[in-house]
Amino acid sequence: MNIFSSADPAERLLASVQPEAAKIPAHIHTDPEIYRLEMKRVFGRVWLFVAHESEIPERGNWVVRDMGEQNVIVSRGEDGQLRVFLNSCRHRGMKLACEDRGTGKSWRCPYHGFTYNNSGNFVGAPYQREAYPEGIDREGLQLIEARCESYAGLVFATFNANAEPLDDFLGELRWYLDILVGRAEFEVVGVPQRWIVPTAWKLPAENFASDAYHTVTTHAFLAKLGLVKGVDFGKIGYHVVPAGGHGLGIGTQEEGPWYPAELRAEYESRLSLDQLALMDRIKNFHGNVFPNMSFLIPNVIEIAGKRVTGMTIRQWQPIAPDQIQALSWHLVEKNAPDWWKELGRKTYVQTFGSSGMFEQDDTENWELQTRNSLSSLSFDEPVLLDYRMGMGGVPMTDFAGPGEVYEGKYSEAAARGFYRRWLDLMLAEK
Amino acid sequence: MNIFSSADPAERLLASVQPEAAKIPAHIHTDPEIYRLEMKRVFGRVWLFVAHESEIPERGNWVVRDMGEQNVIVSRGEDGQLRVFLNSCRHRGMKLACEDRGTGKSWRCPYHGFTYNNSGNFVGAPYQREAYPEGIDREGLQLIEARCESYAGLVFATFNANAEPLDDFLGELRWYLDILVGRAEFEVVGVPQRWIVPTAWKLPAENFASDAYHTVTTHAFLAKLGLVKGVDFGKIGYHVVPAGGHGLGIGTQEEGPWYPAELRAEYESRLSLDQLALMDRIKNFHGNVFPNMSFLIPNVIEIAGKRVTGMTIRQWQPIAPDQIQALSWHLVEKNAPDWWKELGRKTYVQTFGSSGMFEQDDTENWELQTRNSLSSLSFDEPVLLDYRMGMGGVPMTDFAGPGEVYEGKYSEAAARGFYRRWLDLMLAEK
Amino acid sequence: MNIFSSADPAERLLASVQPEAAKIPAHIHTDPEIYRLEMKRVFGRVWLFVAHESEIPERGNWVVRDMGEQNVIVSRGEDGQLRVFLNSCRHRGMKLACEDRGTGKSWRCPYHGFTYNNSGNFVGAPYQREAYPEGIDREGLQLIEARCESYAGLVFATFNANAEPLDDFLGELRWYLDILVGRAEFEVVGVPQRWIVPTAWKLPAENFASDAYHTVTTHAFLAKLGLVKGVDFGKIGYHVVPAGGHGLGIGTQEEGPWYPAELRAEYESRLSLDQLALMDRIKNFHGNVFPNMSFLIPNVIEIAGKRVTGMTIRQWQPIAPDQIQALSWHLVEKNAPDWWKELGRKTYVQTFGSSGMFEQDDTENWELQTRNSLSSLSFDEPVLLDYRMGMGGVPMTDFAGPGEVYEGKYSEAAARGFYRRWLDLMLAEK
Amino acid sequence: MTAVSQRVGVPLETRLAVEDFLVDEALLLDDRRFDEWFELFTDDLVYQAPVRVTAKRGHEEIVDTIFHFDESKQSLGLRVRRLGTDVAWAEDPPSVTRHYVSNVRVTQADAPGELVVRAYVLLYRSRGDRGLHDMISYVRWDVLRPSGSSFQIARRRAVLDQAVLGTKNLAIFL
Amino acid sequence: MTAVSQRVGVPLETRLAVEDFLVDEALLLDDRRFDEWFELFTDDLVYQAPVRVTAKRGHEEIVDTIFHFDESKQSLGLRVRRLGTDVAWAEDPPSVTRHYVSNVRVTQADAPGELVVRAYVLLYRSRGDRGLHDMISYVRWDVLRPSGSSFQIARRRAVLDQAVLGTKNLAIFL
Amino acid sequence: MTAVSQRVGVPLETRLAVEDFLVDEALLLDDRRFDEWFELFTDDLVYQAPVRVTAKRGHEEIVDTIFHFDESKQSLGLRVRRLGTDVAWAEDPPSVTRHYVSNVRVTQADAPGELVVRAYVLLYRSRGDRGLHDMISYVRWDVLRPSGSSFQIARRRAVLDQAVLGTKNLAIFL
Ligand code: FES
Ligand code: FES
Ligand code: FES
Ligand SMILES: [Fe+3]
Ligand SMILES: [Fe+3]
Ligand SMILES: [Fe+3]
Repeated sequence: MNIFSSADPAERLLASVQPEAAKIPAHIHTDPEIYRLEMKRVFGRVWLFVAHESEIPERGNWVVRDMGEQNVIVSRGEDGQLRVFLNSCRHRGMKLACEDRGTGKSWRCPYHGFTYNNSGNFVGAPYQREAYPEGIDREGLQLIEARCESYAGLVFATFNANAEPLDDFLGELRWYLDILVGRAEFEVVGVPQRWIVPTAWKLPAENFASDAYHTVTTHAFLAKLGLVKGVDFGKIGYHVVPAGGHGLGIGTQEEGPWYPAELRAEYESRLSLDQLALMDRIKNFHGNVFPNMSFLIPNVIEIAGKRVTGMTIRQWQPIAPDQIQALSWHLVEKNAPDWWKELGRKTYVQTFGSSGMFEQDDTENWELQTRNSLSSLSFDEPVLLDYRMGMGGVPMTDFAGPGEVYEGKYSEAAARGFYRRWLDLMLAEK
Repeated sequence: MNIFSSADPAERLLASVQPEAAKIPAHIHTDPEIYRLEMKRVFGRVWLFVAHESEIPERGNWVVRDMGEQNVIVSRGEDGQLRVFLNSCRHRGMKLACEDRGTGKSWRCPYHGFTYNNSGNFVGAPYQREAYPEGIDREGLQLIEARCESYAGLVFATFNANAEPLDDFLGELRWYLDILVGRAEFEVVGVPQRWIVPTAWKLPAENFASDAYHTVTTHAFLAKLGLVKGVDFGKIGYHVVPAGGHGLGIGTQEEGPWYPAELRAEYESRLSLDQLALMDRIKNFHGNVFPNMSFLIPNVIEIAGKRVTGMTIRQWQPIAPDQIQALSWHLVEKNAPDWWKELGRKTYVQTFGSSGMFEQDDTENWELQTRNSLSSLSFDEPVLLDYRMGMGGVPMTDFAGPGEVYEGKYSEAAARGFYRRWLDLMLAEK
Repeated sequence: MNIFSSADPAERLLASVQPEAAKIPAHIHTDPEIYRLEMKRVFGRVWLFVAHESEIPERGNWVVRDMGEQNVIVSRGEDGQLRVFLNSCRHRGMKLACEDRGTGKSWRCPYHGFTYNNSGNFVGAPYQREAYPEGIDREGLQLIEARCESYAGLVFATFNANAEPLDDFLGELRWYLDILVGRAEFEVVGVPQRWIVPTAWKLPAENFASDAYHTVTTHAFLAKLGLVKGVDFGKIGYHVVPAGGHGLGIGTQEEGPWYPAELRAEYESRLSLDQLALMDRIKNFHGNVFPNMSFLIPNVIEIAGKRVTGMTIRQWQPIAPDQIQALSWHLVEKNAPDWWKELGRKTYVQTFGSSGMFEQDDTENWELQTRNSLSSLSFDEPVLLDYRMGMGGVPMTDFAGPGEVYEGKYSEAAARGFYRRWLDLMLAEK
Repeated sequence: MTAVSQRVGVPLETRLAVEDFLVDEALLLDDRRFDEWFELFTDDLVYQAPVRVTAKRGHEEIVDTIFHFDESKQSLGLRVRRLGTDVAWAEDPPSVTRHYVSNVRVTQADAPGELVVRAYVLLYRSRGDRGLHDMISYVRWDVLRPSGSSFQIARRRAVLDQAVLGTKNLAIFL
Repeated sequence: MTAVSQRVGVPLETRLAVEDFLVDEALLLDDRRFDEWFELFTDDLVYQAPVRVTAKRGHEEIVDTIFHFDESKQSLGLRVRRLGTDVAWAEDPPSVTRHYVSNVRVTQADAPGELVVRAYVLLYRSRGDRGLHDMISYVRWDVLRPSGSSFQIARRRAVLDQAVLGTKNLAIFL
Repeated sequence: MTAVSQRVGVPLETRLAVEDFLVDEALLLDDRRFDEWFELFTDDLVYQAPVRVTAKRGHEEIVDTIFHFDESKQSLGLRVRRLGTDVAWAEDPPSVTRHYVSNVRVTQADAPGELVVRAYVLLYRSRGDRGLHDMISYVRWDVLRPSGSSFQIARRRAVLDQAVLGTKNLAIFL
């Protein structure tokens, strides 16, 4: 049977995507029809990361972001409330905000001057009376607004009125996000770096969610340069599969905490003892919030005798079946000493982000996987990729955190969970 | 109901495009399937502007143009008659004319040398007897010819054998075209400027047909620089909705004519008194010949104490759902004094065309509307654009010209008419 | 009836492609749906040229090539056998070979380090035991292998398990390939030149298979510069239509052989008397192995009193409906004297390949045919191209070689055969 | 165009001063210091960019009766003043531009003291949020007049290398 | 940035020597002789590429708190050493790069003997097997110090011309 | 390739004269004055553009046994004469080209009086009616010989920066 012969892409998926059997067809990464469907059924349904609260601290602050293919304004209103609006004028669809960020009480459309306040209300247009003799429909001209909620400083939004609350969406992952960004007050350093990567969006997502194993090979230079001892720096620790398609990996070390002692008190005030105990053992910490927001505490490395790392969150923003806009934020504890902020920033830039020594190698893999995925479309039978790593492993019973947790980081269980969630969404009619 | 779920694009349109309710879904501008359908059902059905007669004044002159996606040769035959041929050799489809314009009695295909005279007849091929022992099918090798008619120097063509005569197609618009290009003998100055604009083709068309209102905001610089008094220079005048999807706006002033007195006599000899009276009150004059030819007498501005303007016609040639080739011609009265020709040209270049101060701002709007239109594709429900401006207005009864005419230029009635015609064509099977 | 209205591209083809009537619709060259279908039904079914044996002479040598859209490794194993593998890791689809060519016993994937020997067997992965507690499925991780056979040093491959043997696929063409590349031991000079040409892939293929006629016009400069006598240098000779969609043209001259006498003995030892007799009369020799491998002994020209030519084989590798990657190899007899190798190489570079004086003119035609083909999509009825040249001609009965052979080179019979084979494949369900 | 042969050399200092002048002019444009840039032109300025057509070899390629720019000092000033307002939407947010000036050739003009300066300019224009950019290529012929320690531009002729421009507008300067 | 006006000229020899230096530096990069290239920097090197944002005219376009590159001699050395290993996949096979250096302007720095060198750099990067390439445009501000018969680079500030970079990574040097 | 270090300087006049020569040569090409251009080469000319392959670091990237151009004065002349006919379809209508020459480095050759000139060339080629263009990047190594008041080119080696060329043909000169 030629699964490609089916006209309905959803049917094609049902016939070929088998997360539990650990078989994922390569073509799903770049099939244009699947991409169009993803934009609706995945990005149109779930909560999407849009900003960190520290990016818009003051009333009137706003930034422009994308939610899937929708361009939106993430804004803090005069009432201090966070709101997300489609960046599209209700008159004839011009962009209201053409710059990346700003501050103000309202947006005035450059085309015809319709003006909206930052609660999304239409507040006026030039020569309104002459232009609209019957009066203008103020209510009908409200900005299209997405639901907006945040957790531990991470702001999410969705255009799906029926989506579960953000807390439920994040579910078991929250315990780990507490450690990541809840352990202290964090702030974004500057702005996100942004660049275009010729990759399908799911490849970086699955990599951060589930792939500790690639570090042995892809990032072998780390050992070669003596920045870590041994190539298996990504092996010891935990592989975590929270419900809902999220995933993470936690590398551990036993030499004690590497973060500045000054921060200890704040951590204690915000974390449970279990969380704090884990925090102190972290060596690296990576994961993905379904579908396309990833986070990372890069593997602690030794530079000039110091143990350092520079934390990042990132978004794999799809802009085409085989292309994303990568956004990479560097975050640091607001109350950290300056030497740590300086060191963290430099380490982040050196390891991840547009010029990061790790990121470079990753982008190379994703680009070429994407290329091969494209070509797999012309086979009669799908080319099946293999996600069996870690199958047969037994979840831990004595681990403090929630979710399905495995001892040792080499597994693709979280990737299997990612594709299960993805498939469920793709097959669900609204 | 998810209108996007319907497989048939025409059905999707029927369900979402509501010209009379003044609701137009944003996605129609960039949906690839709608674009493909437009190429057949709109550009394949109606008369399309291809040239001004003054571009090919002599027998043997020809220019190369596009009709929707078809590349054509617009030619004046040895008999002086205008003909339009598909620029595609009947042998194996090579282009016959590879340059923009030329003069000659025939075209010789560069691939195998098939030759055609400028009446479209096949006249020979190399080694014909050896190559075609059974003889060559001269009739079968006639160039594919479009119907070609002109009005007031404007040359139109269509590949639709069943299209109504051009006069009927232009209908009520003719009275206004008389004023625009019929009031005197006009000539194209040089050649059209051409450039690529990242916009869907309907956005500039509706703008010229119906949008006087945007000038207040988009072209506010005009008042800022004191080139006009007040930002509402686009307000006073008439909004005209001729039958057939065409549209125009006529700005008026009462300080009397600004054109050179030398031309008065010619105008009088060619216009009715009503037309002449209107001509003398024109301050700006813009419109669109359905589907994608626009015309403009830019708002008269004061430069160095002189009241000047520089007339243009333009074509929004679609080359992709989100991209057009803009062609912008400058026309001037053939018998105008040199100082007027010089001034008109300089004013045209400064205000419109590739570097025009007005055009720049317009292109910006169209580009970003197009971007938002693309993104609207991933919603379940269409994002509806609002065209209610001027609704409830009462047409004038005492206006001299034909069509539905409104006092005051701020209205979207002509845009509603544009989309009604567009929808009728899109839904009509051949 | 609007043949474009049919949803099924195959149906559209059946209704419009008429090889025997010599009518081929222009749109088949660039219709994206037809292209997708071609990738499966043509490039997924037949034997495709991938390399010349001299490119990988030693055990462990390999080159990377494309088969339609599939990127493959063509390798000579430790056992000396030629094998072709999909250049895609069985784990998660990363490319195994990222460079153009190499030598080695195995490939190690840069992403996670899965390693495969050059017989296609999985041989290991890092920390295998930890990563795959249940053991790793060595058999399931065999590289995806294509069938690979060669004829006269030309290496072909196919992913179609049911394809006939290569000998049957080439069939009658073999007699001519013997002359082309079997008459002596040949070697590729350096590597193929590669460049991107904005043409649909079938246009160059039909040109080489069947189009001697274009030389009169397209390559008229040859006569103009006095490099040949008369423009009809492409007229005298034979037009050959072997079964199976292949085609070739053989130009003849009677001034005797132009190749180095030193090679005569080798030719004699490898050719039949008939083949040798024909070889001695060759003036030019061009053809196409269905679907997209072409070959050419360019028309012998006189430079500095010497009669010279430089042989080439090429592949028209589709990368998009309107774009190919052209690969052009120069081949020379391994045992030829150095002066001949030097002269042949210079003549090849001057006449064909990326800067070749002939090739330039050809690419121009193909590009513009492609452009017109794109536009033909928006007609209701297909624009039919004309392939009637040579119809009514009577095949020779006394020609030594196999296939349908016509006296005189001006014919499109081979093109008709090309499209018949193409249509049969396109309409065949697996 | 000045034939390659019939060229009169200029003193080394002049040549280098001209190169500095062109480089500094480019920076003013790319930093969008348009008012300062505007000062570089003489009052009798003629600033033109004719339109190119695709023509057979030996036929007219440049149409000198219609232009992409057709400016006097006054009209150029209007463009600069417009960019000074807060309603010049087209370039707000502005494109990032980079005028790469190379292949500079300086020769004496007929008018005493005047210089004819030919240069190739590759204009990079970054566009949107998709990592795209336009490349606008043209050859420029300037007439420079000494002015104080530097020069002023009395004539500028920019011949663009495309018949159909691959950029959404010329809201920038050549 | 140094205003165009307040610039102090430098001797002709210096100016040409600097141009040669920049051209040779570009060749070292494009030939991927990174070890030799690394020698061109002083030990107190500061090498930064700030991040650009799309902003309204008159608002901050360059964010100087986060960078695409934020290097000391030591961290730059780490990058160079990495490229020396056989596991630097990102650039193996390497991109073919070509650093087109133009619009060079050399002026005296405040510190005696030091030079401020401004240059435009158009970085061509060839990509994949589809005939594609990236074009990375930036302006560079260097501080050069005399060193033997040549110079060393003490400061490098590269301001990229895109807010969203159109290249898959910066596994190359600016 | 000439190592950056082992380079011998040339007199300033020579250096500038060479730059002028390259700039004027580019203009001849871009004005399509091919006959005049052809005169710039010596009778013993060797004009080659080898083929590039994508290779792992440290492996051969340039294949010097096959070429994109492999010309003698005679064969180059044939190409020029062809372009002089009215049937050279490939370039009629011709592409608009612009040869941006930069990163020029002039050094003494071993042969007395001869100069080795290295330059980066970015070749802009405008294509079709869709606002598109190709960018062809290469490094060029010339050997120049003094000839009258100017030079002649005795050797040209152009190394293109792509393994798969992103231009439809090389119906133009490098
Ligand atoms: S589109 Fe915003 S006001 Fe008209
Ligand atoms: S395609 Fe025009 S003659 Fe053959
Ligand atoms: S993709 Fe090759 S080892 Fe994982
Ligand atoms: Fe990684
Ligand atoms: Fe406007
Ligand atoms: Fe040919």
